[in-house]
Amino acid sequence: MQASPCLSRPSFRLSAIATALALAAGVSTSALAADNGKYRIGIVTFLSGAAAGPFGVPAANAAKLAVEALNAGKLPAPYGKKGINGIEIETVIIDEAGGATKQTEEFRNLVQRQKVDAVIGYISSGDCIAIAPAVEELGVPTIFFDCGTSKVFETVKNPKFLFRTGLDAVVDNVAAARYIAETRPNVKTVASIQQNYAWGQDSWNDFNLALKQIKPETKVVSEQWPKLGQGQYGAEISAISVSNPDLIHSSFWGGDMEALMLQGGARGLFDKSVAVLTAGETGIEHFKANVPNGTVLGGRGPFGVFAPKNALNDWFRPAFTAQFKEPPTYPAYKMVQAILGLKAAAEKTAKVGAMPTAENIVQGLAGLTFEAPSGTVHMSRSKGHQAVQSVSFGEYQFDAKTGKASVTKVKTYAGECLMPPDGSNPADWIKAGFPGAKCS
Amino acid sequence: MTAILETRGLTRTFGAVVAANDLNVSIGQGEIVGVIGSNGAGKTTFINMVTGYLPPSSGDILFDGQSVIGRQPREITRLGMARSFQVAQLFPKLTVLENALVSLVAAEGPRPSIFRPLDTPERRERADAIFAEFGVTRYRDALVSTVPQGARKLVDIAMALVSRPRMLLLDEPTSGVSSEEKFALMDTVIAVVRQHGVTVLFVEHDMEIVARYVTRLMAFYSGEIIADGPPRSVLGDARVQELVVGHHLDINAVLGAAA
Amino acid sequence: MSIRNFFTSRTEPALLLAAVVFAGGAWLMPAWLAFLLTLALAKALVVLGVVIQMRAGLVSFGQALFFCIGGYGVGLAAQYLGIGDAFALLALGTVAAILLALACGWLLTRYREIFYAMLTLALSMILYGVLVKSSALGSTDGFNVVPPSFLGWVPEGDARKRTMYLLTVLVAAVAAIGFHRFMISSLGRVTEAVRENEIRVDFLGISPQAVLFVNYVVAAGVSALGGGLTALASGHIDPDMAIWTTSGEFVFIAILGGTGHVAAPFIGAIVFSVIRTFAIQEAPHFWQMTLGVVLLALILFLPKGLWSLVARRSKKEAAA
Amino acid sequence: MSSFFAILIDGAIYASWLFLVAAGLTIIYGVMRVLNMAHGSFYAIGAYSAASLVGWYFSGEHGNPYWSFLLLIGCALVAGAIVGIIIEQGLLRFLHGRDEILMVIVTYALLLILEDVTKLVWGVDPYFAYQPYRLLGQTAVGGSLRFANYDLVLIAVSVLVGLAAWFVLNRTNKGRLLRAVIHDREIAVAMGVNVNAMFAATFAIGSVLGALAGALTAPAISVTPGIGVEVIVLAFAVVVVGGLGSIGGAAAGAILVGLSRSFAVHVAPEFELFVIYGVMFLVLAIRPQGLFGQTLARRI
Repeated sequence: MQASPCLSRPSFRLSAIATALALAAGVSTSALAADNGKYRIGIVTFLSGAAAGPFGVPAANAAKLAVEALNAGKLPAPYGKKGINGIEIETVIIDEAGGATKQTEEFRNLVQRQKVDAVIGYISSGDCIAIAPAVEELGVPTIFFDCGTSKVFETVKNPKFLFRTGLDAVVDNVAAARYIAETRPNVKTVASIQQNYAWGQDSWNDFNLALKQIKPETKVVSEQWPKLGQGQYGAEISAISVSNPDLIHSSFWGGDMEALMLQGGARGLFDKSVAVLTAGETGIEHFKANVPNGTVLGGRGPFGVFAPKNALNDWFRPAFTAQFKEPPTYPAYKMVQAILGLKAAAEKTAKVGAMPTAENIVQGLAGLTFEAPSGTVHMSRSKGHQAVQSVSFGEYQFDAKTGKASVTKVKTYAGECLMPPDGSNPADWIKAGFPGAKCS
Repeated sequence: MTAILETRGLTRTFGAVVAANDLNVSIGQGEIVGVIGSNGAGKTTFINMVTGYLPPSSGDILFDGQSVIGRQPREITRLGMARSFQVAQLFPKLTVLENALVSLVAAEGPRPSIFRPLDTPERRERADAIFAEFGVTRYRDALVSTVPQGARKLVDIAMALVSRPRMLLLDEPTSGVSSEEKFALMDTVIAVVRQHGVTVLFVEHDMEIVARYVTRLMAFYSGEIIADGPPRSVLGDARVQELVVGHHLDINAVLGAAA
Repeated sequence: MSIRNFFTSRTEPALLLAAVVFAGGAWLMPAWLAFLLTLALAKALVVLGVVIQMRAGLVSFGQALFFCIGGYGVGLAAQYLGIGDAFALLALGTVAAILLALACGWLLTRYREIFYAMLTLALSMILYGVLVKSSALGSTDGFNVVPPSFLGWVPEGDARKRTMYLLTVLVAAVAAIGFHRFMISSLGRVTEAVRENEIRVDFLGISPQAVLFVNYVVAAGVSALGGGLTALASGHIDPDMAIWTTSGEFVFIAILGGTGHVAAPFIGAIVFSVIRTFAIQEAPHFWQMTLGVVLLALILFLPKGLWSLVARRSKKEAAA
Repeated sequence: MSSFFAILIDGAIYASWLFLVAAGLTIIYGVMRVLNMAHGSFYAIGAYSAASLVGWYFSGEHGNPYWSFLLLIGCALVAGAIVGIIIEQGLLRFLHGRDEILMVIVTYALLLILEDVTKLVWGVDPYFAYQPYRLLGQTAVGGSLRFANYDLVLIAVSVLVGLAAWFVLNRTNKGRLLRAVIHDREIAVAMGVNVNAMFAATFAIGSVLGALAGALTAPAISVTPGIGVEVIVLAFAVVVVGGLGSIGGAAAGAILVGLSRSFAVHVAPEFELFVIYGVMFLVLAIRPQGLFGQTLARRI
């Protein structure tokens, strides 16, 4: 019977084919991942999809720039030593696109097949949450450089190998609320427009709670939830316009954010309402005159245009701008920060000139204070695994004559003022009135 | 003789077209009834309504004294009325044997097993017997799509008969079959149905076939039955010759050729 | 019952042998490969669900619905009911999916072709939307699934992933044998007849919709099993499990493997996973293009999928 | 009251965009029975070529800014036609008459490939062509509600495209031939219609429409990777709701989905995510062939 599924002989071959394939795969890579005496870092960021342009590729570029400069020993002090602890760095870059399940698989492949010594990566919060337990299981030092979920150290309560050198999104929104309260005391009505997924939902929740806490008289007049990547915000803009808010809060990022600003600007949405964009910094080079001056922007930390003047920033900003024809935005800063944290940790604990072990890295990085282009980073939360840094907000300023964009009226809030104590739920902490926050 | 199939005031319209107009038919057990009529006369519409494929606009259909209006084709099949199709309705990418096996398993009941295999020695044996009866054994393992038209029609009819129906409706059994093959095909079919005492109604264009095999003939014209009776009288009817056959028919020649 | 009768064909001992080889490999192969195979086999179960429907002539662009239900069933039961046993969790997820399939099946099996595809897609996207709006379940971030116990035993360290792999091989082997029997069963073969000519099946006395319904429910069950295994193995679930591109991937693998044999989805899933992981490694910027080219080449040159390579060789041998 | 007008106008704008996106898809399906997943890529290619060309136009002194509208349309015509003809002649030609679902997979593979090809050509950095969008100014509709005139013009463009399609299909000889192919391909072939040429032309027209949708959208968005994938399911939903292969259906589907979504955004924004799938599910549950689809009873 021709169409019958009971073909007998080939079935025996099925196992042979599958094993042969798998073996071939195994052999071919173990040869690739031969120990070449270099320090291998796996870099995972978005190389495709909507997050590639604003986040993934700037971060990957920053990694390339930093690793090349480190290998050439061209960085200013205290990072003048070549590579990591004198050992040349090699990177393995992987695309973060494709979802959390795929990323857990690829994380294992990085560690077990490609034999990387450390991993730096992950922009998506879902990926971070999914990867976190695997990090501890496989015991490879891993630094989350960007993802903003507050649940990372809820997922892994006693981290050993897992670190985050960036801040979570709670601090962004607490800082945004404080900035608004200080600079726009007259705000009475607030509208929200968020991408309809975890980031947008959490961001609005935290901002709304914090603003209610600081300015109890504010009222929410509209909440809009367009889907991620929608691109067309006509109806949402109308709905917000009709509600006449004083303030529009949005955690939009990347192309969606820029589209919202273009469409809203062309329809006069921001003539009477000021927008606060917690992830607005990545758009600063694209906004031009389309975004009104006075729009409040955040950079998820002291990054990009908010970065302070120091020797490292004096090297990084011009070098990046020269190589990639655009100034570095916050994802680029955060990537360099993670790499420098790794280097600082290794050089603190490893024997001079020796290949740093996983133990070296985790001992060195826990509780470490190190320098980055964004200033001093303290790994002082979550048992020394979570960075504490200040967060800045400022107003967008575009000079039509020079065509240059900048931020003015910058206010910087210390980490201690924005972060809940270890182990407490951020929402409860905000509702309780920020107990223990130290604001200057 | 009790009626196995009876229709009362059966009517079907397609928009302004009346494909069946107040048809009152009664067919007795064991009759072999032929249906003739030009294209669009309502022959296939009649079969489609009787077998549940097409709901009538009004009227009633009784099979074995029981109304079958609103029943699905599968239910009517289970009551004992099977049919074949103008264009053989088979499973083209399955082999002839597999086609037969499927119809055998269908004849066993409406819920095929999800555990026991379709292909059992018992069913194969039965299938082989059917192939022998219909003379299609040599196509047994060929894909239906590769089998000649005549053999396909035979398989189509054989599959209808697998369920041991009490009545069989054949929609143009010889259309698409070469003139050399058509008598052999009909001989086979009629021998089988006679053997099992199956009542047959068949639609046919070929007057020689009609004349040779039927015991009763109905002529359809524009949704109505214009003549019903023994083939000699129907074929001899002037209106039938004008409206259905389209030319003068030498009845004796036709019947003589058939005999 | 003699051994010969017990194995209704030689496919079954072959599948068992393959399972034994895979299981034995657990101690030989590198850990990453075992993990890759765990996910690939779990995915193959979902693809098996797609293939079952393809045999009926229906292409589901929403099989991720049941993949996701299976995953969330496992995750929610572990999180909120405190169930820790892998078998109990998988059973729960599967039962949940079957119940949902029983509810939706009667509507969906009235549709064919592209309408079936789009309706199944719509259903899975509605689940996606519900999950995205469920902040308590972590919205798009999803949540993690704690490592399960196995009949009271809680493996630690390396043994944990290996046990998970062995469980997946076991479930896959049982499912493969079960589905092989299903595919050659009376209903399984009538399913092909429905694809070929629904009207005739109806006139033979069988309801085509009922046949499709059984296939739909069975496919839902096996897909949920795949989702549950994926959740247990990767330790994470999120709404992306239900999004249409996930379903697209399952259809992709089904075409890649072919629909001619129960082993085809497994071959397809393993080959797909291997190609993808090396495409990601060797061409991190262009892995999608690599996948697309491979798929196009397969459609053009191997229209019946990878399985036809195996089948073709065996026919040549048979002739020789 | 202003909410009511806002819902109507927003719905109309969104519907006109949806129609532009879906029209090419439904034409290609109607004639070729190919449900083209790569339609999203045509949209993306149109958007990218428009954004890069308009960006270049405004980066220097190139005269009257209003010429940029012609640029938008022109590059959509050129880019869409080139890509469409390459794909049709280079690949799909060899697959005519294959199973519909298989063609979905083929075009899915094309989508994967074209996604990376656009990345190769344009990179991942965003492209902007905002000048035409701002050029036309805004119109106030009572109180604080203002609309970009560009969006209002889009409604007119969309209506024009719809009318043009109707005119070509119903009032020209070529169009009648095309309808003959849609209606019954076998008879059309028997009548001597050159189906291959017809297919090539249809595919080119479909891809030009896809590119046009992208090009006309480009001024209002930041053109980034992934924008094509987002529109596919939307376009699918619209054509399925309207009835596959029918231009009128695409228009009806676009209006229904557009108004529903606009209503949800204004009245119950929490449900915006479900609207499109909800509408699709409901319409198909009630009318399995879509609003304007025809059921073809099988002749037995």
